[in-house]
Amino acid sequence: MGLEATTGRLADAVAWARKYSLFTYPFATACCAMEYMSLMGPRYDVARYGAEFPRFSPRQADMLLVVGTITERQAPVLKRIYDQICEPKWVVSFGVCASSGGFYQNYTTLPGIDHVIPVDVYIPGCPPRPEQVLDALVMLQDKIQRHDGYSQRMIELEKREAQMKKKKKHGSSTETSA
Amino acid sequence: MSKAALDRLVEHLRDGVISTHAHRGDETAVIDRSLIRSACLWLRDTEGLEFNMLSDLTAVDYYTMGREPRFEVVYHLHSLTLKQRLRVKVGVPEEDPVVDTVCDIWQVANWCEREVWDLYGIRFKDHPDMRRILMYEEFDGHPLRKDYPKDKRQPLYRRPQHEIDEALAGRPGSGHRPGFGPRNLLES
Amino acid sequence: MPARTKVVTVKRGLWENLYLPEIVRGLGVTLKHFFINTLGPKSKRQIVTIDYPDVVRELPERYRGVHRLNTREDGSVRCTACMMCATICPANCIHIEAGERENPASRDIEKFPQVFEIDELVCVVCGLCVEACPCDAIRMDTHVHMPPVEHRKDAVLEKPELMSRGTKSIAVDGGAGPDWRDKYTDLGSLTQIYRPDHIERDRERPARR
Amino acid sequence: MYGSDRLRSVSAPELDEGMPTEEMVLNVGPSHPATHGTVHIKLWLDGEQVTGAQVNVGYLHRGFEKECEAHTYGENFPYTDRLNYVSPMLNNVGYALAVEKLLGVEAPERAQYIRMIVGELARLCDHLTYSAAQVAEMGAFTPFFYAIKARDFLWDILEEISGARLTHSYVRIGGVAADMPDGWVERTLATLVQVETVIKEIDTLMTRNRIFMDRMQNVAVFSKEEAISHGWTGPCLRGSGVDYDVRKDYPYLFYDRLDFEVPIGTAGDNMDRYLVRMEEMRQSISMIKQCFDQIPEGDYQLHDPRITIPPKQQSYNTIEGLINHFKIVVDGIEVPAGEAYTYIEGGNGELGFYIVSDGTGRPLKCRCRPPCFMLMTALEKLLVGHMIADLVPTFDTLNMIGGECDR
Repeated sequence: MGLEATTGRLADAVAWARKYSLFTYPFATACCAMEYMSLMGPRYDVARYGAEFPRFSPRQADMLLVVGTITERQAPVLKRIYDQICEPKWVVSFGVCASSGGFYQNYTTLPGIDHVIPVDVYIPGCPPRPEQVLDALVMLQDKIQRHDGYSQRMIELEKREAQMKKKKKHGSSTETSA
Repeated sequence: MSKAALDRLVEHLRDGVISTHAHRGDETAVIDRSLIRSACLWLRDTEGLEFNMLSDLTAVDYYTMGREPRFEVVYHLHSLTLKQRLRVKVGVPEEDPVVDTVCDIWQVANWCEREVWDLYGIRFKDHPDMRRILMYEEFDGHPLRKDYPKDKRQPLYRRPQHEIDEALAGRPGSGHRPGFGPRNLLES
Repeated sequence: MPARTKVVTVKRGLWENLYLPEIVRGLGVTLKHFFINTLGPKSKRQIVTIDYPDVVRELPERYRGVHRLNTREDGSVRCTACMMCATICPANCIHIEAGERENPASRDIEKFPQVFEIDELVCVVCGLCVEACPCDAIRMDTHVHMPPVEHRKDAVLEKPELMSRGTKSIAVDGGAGPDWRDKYTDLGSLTQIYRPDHIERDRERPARR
Repeated sequence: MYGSDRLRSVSAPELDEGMPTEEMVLNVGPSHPATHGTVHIKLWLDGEQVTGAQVNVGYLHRGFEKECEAHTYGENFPYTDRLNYVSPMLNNVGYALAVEKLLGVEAPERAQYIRMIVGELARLCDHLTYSAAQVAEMGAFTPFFYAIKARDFLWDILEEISGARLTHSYVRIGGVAADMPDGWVERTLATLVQVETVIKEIDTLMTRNRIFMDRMQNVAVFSKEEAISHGWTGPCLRGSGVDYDVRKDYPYLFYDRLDFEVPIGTAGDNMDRYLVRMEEMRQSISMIKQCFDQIPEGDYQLHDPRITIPPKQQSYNTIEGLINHFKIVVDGIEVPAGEAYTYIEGGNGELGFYIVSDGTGRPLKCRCRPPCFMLMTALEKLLVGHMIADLVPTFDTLNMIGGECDR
């Protein structure tokens, strides 16, 4: 019981640390990148949220910010970048085009990046105001504190599955010995 | 645009000019397809014309209007020294969509012709590098042709369909992987 | 007539090659900002950072935010399901299903939207729907931006939510009545500019009497 | 004497001749910090020297033309916004002028002045963004913050008049969507003063800094003839020494009434392209001030029921107004059959719109002549022979905007 409480606390502390030091990988492609620049700029100053410096290497990032339209041609690139990011990772879809394709409903545009990678937070707006992005960041921080998020859930699931397997194996072995 | 330049072109090519017009002040000459290379060279190098810049090169598909020939390749010429412009067009039939390249006359035509090939499927003879430019190599068809449906998608990569379905349905708590959730965990 | 062109160029001399003077000059700029913003008088400080979400900047009058649906005096929705907004929307994000009122009064409008949904994750905030609405039912002057969502379906706003965001309308209910020609004599002249505030004034006038 | 030269002087002669070098291929992009938007550059390297380059664009092809063909003339404004998303107003203006040319109408004088003002404001935004990206990618982050701050001020002004920060959709066929709000002129002038200070600060910080000069001067020199052959226009062509500016040579709107100079460079290197843009910002500020002096009273929109939606008062109250309104929304503006090509000075050069109409409310073809597509055709040539580090400043000076290049 005591151990569980301690590890639970520890996990909370890790989550707290994670949420205030989000390292962003901005996959900036289109118009929304302009608003992303504004978000980085002095007026909205995303540094106040600890998500200060963009990491242009997926290996160093833990939050993928998909900024702008993703076309069919870019989809494999995006998928590869997502795969390269270390666990746990979160994906924020910045703007309408990334979220749903927006008003580009044609042969070349992807109808939302959730056709390619899982998304944790969607930001509407074309492009969204920096305020909206900051809202989304707060939302994501909440999510991280809750140990929520697609990749975190996946880790959890794999852990439990492994545990169950272990238990089963263990159980079956004891049965045979008995 | 320039009336004088158009007159000189008509005078030079005579029968090679199929029609001319000056709708809204844009002097235009529709010329024979086989003459485009020599005409462009002449337009660039002749004194008094000096069209040293190719402003734009594009194509138009007249499929919905039922016009013959179906395509038109449009050249917008511009003379920086004499400040005049001219539009030259050639008709391209659907069965044999080939035009002579002008990419050694103006360097910019290289990419523009690749774009026309990509989007309209018009080939340019003797072009050094006739690859797709805007679409990917695996793309089948030419999207700006009028008979290509606007929303026909050719995905390069997709997640498994059930994952997309769940993501779009957005069932809270269900996650994106099938069978995920507290109940499933208990059952297993 | 002034010169047509202006040659811009930077000559490289000793000053530039010395490297340091320019660095010092640059440092001067940044240090000036630093000292003015920290030690300088309050009136001269130029800190542009907005402490969002503690401080929310006031949005301009014309800002296009979340949609809202206007209501009539009796609280029913002003929309008549004419589909103009859905037609002009380049993103096709508006979904309307029309229904008929059961007992339309003699001069009442017969149709209303049974379903009115806007998918804010598809909307590109161009404002064409507001321009296209012929009865001032849909508006975007809420001065609120759409909050981010965790699931795509959460971004679909339905009728009650759209109607809860304010009711102010500038249009006159049921037109200006049969005597509109006398009321608005200048309607014939097409050069008259009608800004929303003009119409607002017109609307307020009969009420005061 | 550092690097290879120094090595050569001290090392044995066999190092000189027999160093086995292998050609290396380096992929830059599609997602790379130094590429605005997504572009893939494949470099063949000999050591640090670029021996060959291949530029692959098209990662942001969003089907602008196909979408335009499917929508009415009026609905296409949001799409034009997202072409050159750094200066959306200019795209709006260019497209509106093209349709107006086909229609054979002209917007009222006041509307044209407003278009000029917002257009120049957009150009300021464009060049500020350019300089922000340019210096930030070369390692100087402070001017980036200053420029973004100034751009935010300008966006506030544009937001006030149009209702959106970036994608304004403000211009309409036959005018603009709304008149200038009360007090807007004063606020704009106040903002311009702040922007001017910022430009001066960037100038002080960067222009004569030796590191900046080393990386910009005599790098990626492009001659006049080649630039013309590659279809270059705008600041890049002027950097190469050609004084072609659409505003001066083919005045549209009322640019012939304004007094301004066209900045040109001499060498055609990166530095000149940067300096031309810096000077253009100052010219733009003076142009906006002149416009405010000259702007007449009057209407901001044509009142032609076939072209513009009637005033709200009419569509609310009269059946004639309502019918006009419905007609324009459903069928669009019926543009007579024909073709027209208009060109304006965009952020990156001659921004042309070639529209073919078949007489219905939707264009048969709506082609945008993208200035930075033409600029990008030369990038392969510009990179060859330089160091790999020169890729970043060279690519930046071309100011490739994905939305416009790939449409």
